[in-house]
Amino acid sequence: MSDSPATAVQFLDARGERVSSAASERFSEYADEVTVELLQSFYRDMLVTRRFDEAAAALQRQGQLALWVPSVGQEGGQVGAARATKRQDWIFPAYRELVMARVRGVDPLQLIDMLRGNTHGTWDWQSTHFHQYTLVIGAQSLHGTGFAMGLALDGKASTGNRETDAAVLTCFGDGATSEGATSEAFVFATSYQAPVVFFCQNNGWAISVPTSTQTRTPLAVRAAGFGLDSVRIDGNDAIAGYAVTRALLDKARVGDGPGFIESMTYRIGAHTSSDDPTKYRSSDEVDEWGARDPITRVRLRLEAESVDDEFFADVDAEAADTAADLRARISQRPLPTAESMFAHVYSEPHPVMAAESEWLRQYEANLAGES
Amino acid sequence: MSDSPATAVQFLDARGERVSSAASERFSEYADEVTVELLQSFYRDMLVTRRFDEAAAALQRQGQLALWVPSVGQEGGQVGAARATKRQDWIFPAYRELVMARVRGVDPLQLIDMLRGNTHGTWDWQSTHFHQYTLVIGAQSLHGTGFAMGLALDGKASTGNRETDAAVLTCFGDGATSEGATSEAFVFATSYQAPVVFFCQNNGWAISVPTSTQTRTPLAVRAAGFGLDSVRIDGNDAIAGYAVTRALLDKARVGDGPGFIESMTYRIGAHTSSDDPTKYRSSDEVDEWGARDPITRVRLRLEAESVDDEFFADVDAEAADTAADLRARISQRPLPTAESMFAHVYSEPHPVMAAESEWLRQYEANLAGES
Amino acid sequence: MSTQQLPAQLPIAKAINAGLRAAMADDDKVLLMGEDIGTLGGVFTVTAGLEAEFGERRVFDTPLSEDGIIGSAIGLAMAGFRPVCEIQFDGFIFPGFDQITSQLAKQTNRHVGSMAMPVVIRVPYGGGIGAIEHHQESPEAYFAHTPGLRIVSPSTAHDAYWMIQEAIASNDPVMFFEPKRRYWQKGPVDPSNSGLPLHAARVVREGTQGTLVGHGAMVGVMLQAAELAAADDVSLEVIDLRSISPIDFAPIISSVEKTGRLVVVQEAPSFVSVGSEIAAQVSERAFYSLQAPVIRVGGFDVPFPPAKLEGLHVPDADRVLDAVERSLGY
Amino acid sequence: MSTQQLPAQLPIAKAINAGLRAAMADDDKVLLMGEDIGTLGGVFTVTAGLEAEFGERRVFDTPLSEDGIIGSAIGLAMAGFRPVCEIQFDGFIFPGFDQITSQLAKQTNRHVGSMAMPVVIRVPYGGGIGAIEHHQESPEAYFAHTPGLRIVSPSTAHDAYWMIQEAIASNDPVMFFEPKRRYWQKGPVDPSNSGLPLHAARVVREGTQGTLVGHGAMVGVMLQAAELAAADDVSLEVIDLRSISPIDFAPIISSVEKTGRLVVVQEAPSFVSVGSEIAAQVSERAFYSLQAPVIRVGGFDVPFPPAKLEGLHVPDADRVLDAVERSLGY
Ligand SMILES: Cc1ncc(C[n+]2csc(CCOP(=O)(O)OP(=O)(O)O)c2C)c(N)n1
Ligand SMILES: Cc1ncc(C[n+]2csc(CCOP(=O)(O)OP(=O)(O)O)c2C)c(N)n1
Ligand SMILES: [Mg+2]
Ligand SMILES: [Mg+2]
Repeated sequence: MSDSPATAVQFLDARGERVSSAASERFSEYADEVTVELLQSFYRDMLVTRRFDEAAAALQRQGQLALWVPSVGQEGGQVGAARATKRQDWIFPAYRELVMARVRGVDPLQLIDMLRGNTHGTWDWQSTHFHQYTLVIGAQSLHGTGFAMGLALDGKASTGNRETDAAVLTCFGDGATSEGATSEAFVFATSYQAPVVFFCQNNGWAISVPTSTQTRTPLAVRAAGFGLDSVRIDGNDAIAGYAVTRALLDKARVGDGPGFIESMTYRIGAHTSSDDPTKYRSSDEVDEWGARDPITRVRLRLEAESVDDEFFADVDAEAADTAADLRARISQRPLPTAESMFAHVYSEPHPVMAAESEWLRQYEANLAGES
Repeated sequence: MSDSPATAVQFLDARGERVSSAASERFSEYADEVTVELLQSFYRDMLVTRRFDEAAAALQRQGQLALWVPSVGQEGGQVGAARATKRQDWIFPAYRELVMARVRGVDPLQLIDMLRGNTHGTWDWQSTHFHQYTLVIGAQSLHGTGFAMGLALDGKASTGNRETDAAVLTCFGDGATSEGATSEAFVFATSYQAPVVFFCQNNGWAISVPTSTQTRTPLAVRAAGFGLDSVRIDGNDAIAGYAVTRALLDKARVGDGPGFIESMTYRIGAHTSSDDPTKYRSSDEVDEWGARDPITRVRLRLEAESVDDEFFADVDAEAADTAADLRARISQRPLPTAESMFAHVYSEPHPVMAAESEWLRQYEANLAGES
Repeated sequence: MSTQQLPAQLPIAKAINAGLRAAMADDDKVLLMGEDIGTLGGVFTVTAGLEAEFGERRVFDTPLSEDGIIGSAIGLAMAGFRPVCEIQFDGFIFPGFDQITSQLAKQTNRHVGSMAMPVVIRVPYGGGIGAIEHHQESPEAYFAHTPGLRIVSPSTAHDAYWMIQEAIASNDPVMFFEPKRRYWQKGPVDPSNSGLPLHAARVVREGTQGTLVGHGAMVGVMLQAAELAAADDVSLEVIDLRSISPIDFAPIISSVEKTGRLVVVQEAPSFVSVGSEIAAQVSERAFYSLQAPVIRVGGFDVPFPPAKLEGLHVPDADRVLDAVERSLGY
Repeated sequence: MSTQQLPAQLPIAKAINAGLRAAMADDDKVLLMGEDIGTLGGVFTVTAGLEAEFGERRVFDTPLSEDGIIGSAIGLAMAGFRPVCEIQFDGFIFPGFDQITSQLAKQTNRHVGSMAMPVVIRVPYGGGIGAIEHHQESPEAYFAHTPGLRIVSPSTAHDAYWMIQEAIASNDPVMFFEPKRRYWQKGPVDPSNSGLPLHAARVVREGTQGTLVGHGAMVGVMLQAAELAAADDVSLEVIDLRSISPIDFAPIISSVEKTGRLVVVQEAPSFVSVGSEIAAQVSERAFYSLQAPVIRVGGFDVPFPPAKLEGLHVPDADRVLDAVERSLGY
């Protein structure tokens, strides 16, 4: 650890100024990779996702979605971390990693399918290297660790080649750190020196429960105790997200040990569309964090770098298009068939599946015949 | 933390010399409580237990016990920690806390009952304040924590009164720290500032698996990351066990927060009577630790303090008596009745228990009638 | 027990809330704990207002760990408390499975009766609310197979109010399964008379030609089926199990002795389920009375499907009637 | 598959060892992981010698966490491996229950078939070895109720050798229950012919007056009972289930059609168990053939008792014969 793991690394402050500190020094080489062009891509990912997010929330209110899980306010750390992954890397998300999904090329309508109740989540994890959402808090932390162990066993990681070795980025929230599975993932990751970096979005809340109920020490300090290379970042600073994730992934991929990032951010919206956060938190707190918006600061930086209006207009247009596309396509998503309930429970033939799907087929046919 | 939690506190070295260091300073006030008389009691507890332990192991080899779980080599930390508990305190053991059981007044024959297959462990936990053994690794860590939360809720702890407030000492091994439950206990203990001290006997091995597979950092460092007041001790030094446990219990009992002790010791014997440790570890390692025996060093200290031979002879006699008592009583332990299978599954009447126990009664009667 | 002023009709969620309030007022050893149950009042508002009323000492949010919740509740029970734990959704009980199965269920037996385990675990369960994965399961079979646990599930506001209090009063661990899709179904509550003991089944509709038995949200489905059957002049008896472990077989056997036919209805997958047990025992105990085999209607033996398919997966009145027809066909 | 030189008679533990060796030699994606399985070779020596033979990369000790073992095995399977996990004893599987139930069993379905889950979980199970608490349970019902898992249990060395290989070759998760008290029971192994497919039941003794069905260590008990019955001129058919999920009902139904009577034998508590399912289905599918109700012989519905009582708890030939007598009494 370059410094106490509790000191947050920041490269871009809320006013869009480039900053540095003793804590950030270790990562400045990686921060320097963030060209204006790369920063523009961050901006685009964040803004388009924000507009998509807002559109989806609106569609949920109109009854088009069973549930919506917003990521508003958390785009900064997410875009930095996701853009820090190399093509060969893999992401194991929790369920609030909307920007990361975009960065890895997931069709957002497939995310929508899940929240509409059509599927349990069916994007192409093999080509996107972006795994399904995991809804049982903490469970994916072990999957990501085992997967990383597998990469190393396979010679796809830990060979010492920083360009071609692969690594895993595993995401979860502050609340998830209380589940035994998450601690167990730390144990396995360190025991096998697996090429994995844990990306914990500490957004202050686990539904209505503040982070202070889950921990009395910074989560980065807890993770460091397990022997993870542990860093706290300003989670609303995309550059910090990028630089620190890149550094820790590069270290992990070559076999030099797993890492942990505590990304200090805030959930500006509700936990999900089912939640009413006014019941448990103050609007002051929300406002305070609103002033630290991750998108605004990148925009200020880009403006300071004299990026022209055309770029911003183009991003706005893409955002509008993406939202429009969502509205246009949402009601045309393919519905699941009855048969699909039975078809994939097992990879190989199973007599109960055959019998039950046949029974349902005939039952449905009879019902249709009767009416 | 007075010092890095990874520096082991020691007050009595392997040659029986009183020592101190920067790490031990914080606890010297408590170490000073260890009068020659108290040290004599440590010696007695350890030696009598060692002889009992050896006698039980021999009886197991003769087929009198299904299993034996030795604690040879680990008596130092155990006696110190157990003698550090106040009358109102509670111990939640794992299954290797033979000295602690003695200190809390458990009838050792009741421990034997369990290992003989007569019971699942039935000593009087209410009067001894020594809970049953828990065989599912790590599970008791949460029970001890919840119990400590209860003491505080009940006004039996955390009132600020160091004399009367109660606290909990919860034991487990190095291997147990990998189970999610143990980490969860750390989370709950710190979240509620429960009056509990975790006593981890790091004896180098979890059956055949070395501690290095469970952790790459000292376990005391891991626990400190959770916000536990965390101290590593020479686990073969009864005085360190006493002083540090007493300090942390006193802190925890008044509501100043939970603690963690990593007691560095060694399992001189097999994991249990079913185990053959020569398959996985060197005799050199065993010899090395044999030279750090916890009983020898207290004896050397007592001799240096001019304790007379009469005392040692008396302890030897008690040890011999205890072992003889075990041999005499072991085959006369009451056998469990068929009825006892059903009688305590529920506290309140249950139709299935009534029916099945009646069925078995009649079935047995018929069998007896037939033959 | 203290009597509260209750409105004439209460939704089930509010009836549980009222029952919890009554139990807490009666015995200050009763604690409520779980995720989001304090300030928020639970994601289904079942504990709404109770933190404000009884304070954070007795109603508290826990860290996000079901194993931690159950494990520390066991410790609290050892210390003399009566913790009532909320598990936020059915599908999230499994991280706590070890503490329930190997510890909670076994403590009293392990201690040869010297340690009571008055822990209640409240679990909103079942489908029908259009939720995403893990939010619509019916895991009661796992617990029914575990000796040492008691398992109940109310289907009316009256039972919800009383059964939660009886569960809390029990010195044994009780799993309290709340049919979440019925939370807003209203019904009368008689605060002066519980009616039946906790583990009694109840005949909720009398009939002569066949018997339907089930619990929780399925009681409404069975009643609807019986109503439809009546329109076709088929008279069905409907039994609400109320208790899943132990099962009160006497009224089921009597009913089958009268009707000769039994259909068991449940949401859970059928294979190795509570329905299997009922079918097995009734087949044995009413061997000479059954004019047709016991027929089970359950969820399919698949993971709960995406919401758009739940209408097919969870039994409805039509599926029940189809089974009745098959039974009558023997 | 590669052929090893095998002695004429092998104990079951060594047959599994040989099966593991064969699977590892055939496919270098096969990994063995668990507590104490490497240098020590497992507490029952089932993996003895395999670390030395295949190296620490493919046979490795894990940290002490069943949840960690199963959870990381899922990740390894996602990465293309075929992990074979050992759970040291039956009673220690529960800390891994969430990963098995909510993750392992559901991944393939969740991924609409785009993700296979070739994970094997080996579990030494059952009583009869005089062990202390948690070391003698029969938890198969919990897993049988979980869609997405396959469950098998061999009762002979031959089956042990073959079924472990077939389990490893399966693209679905397989729980492999090893009847630990039979580990040292010897039998022949034919390394050139597996005999039956993984999920087929086997008639191990033919008979005409009644059928016994069970699995694992109970197969020996049933055979003993059949032998004793034969001495009394009662002819019993004995069926070894071999597969617990799915259950191969065809030979059971045929047998009952012939004998008219069925006794189901298992070690696990009866309530909501695999035996309940068999009784329920046979009662339905052989309704007109059964001359007596299906009778279940199982462990009592209590936590496994202290070793000195296990002889009463676990069914023996006498208990089976008592049930046969009751069945014949109808
Ligand atoms: C095992 C489990 N328990 C409970 C839940 C219900 N639940 C869903 S999200 C959530 C809070 C998660 O908080 P955190 O990990 O901080 O992530 P965030 O939602 O803030 O991104 C809870 C309790 C769950 N999904 N899984
Ligand atoms: C949940 C669980 N998994 C596995 C076991 C089997 N087991 C018994 S003791 C043991 C090793 C424990 O090591 P440690 O915690 O270091 O304690 P020690 O025995 O060294 O005192 C294992 C794996 C168990 N009892 N419980
Ligand atoms: Mg959060
Ligand atoms: Mg150890």
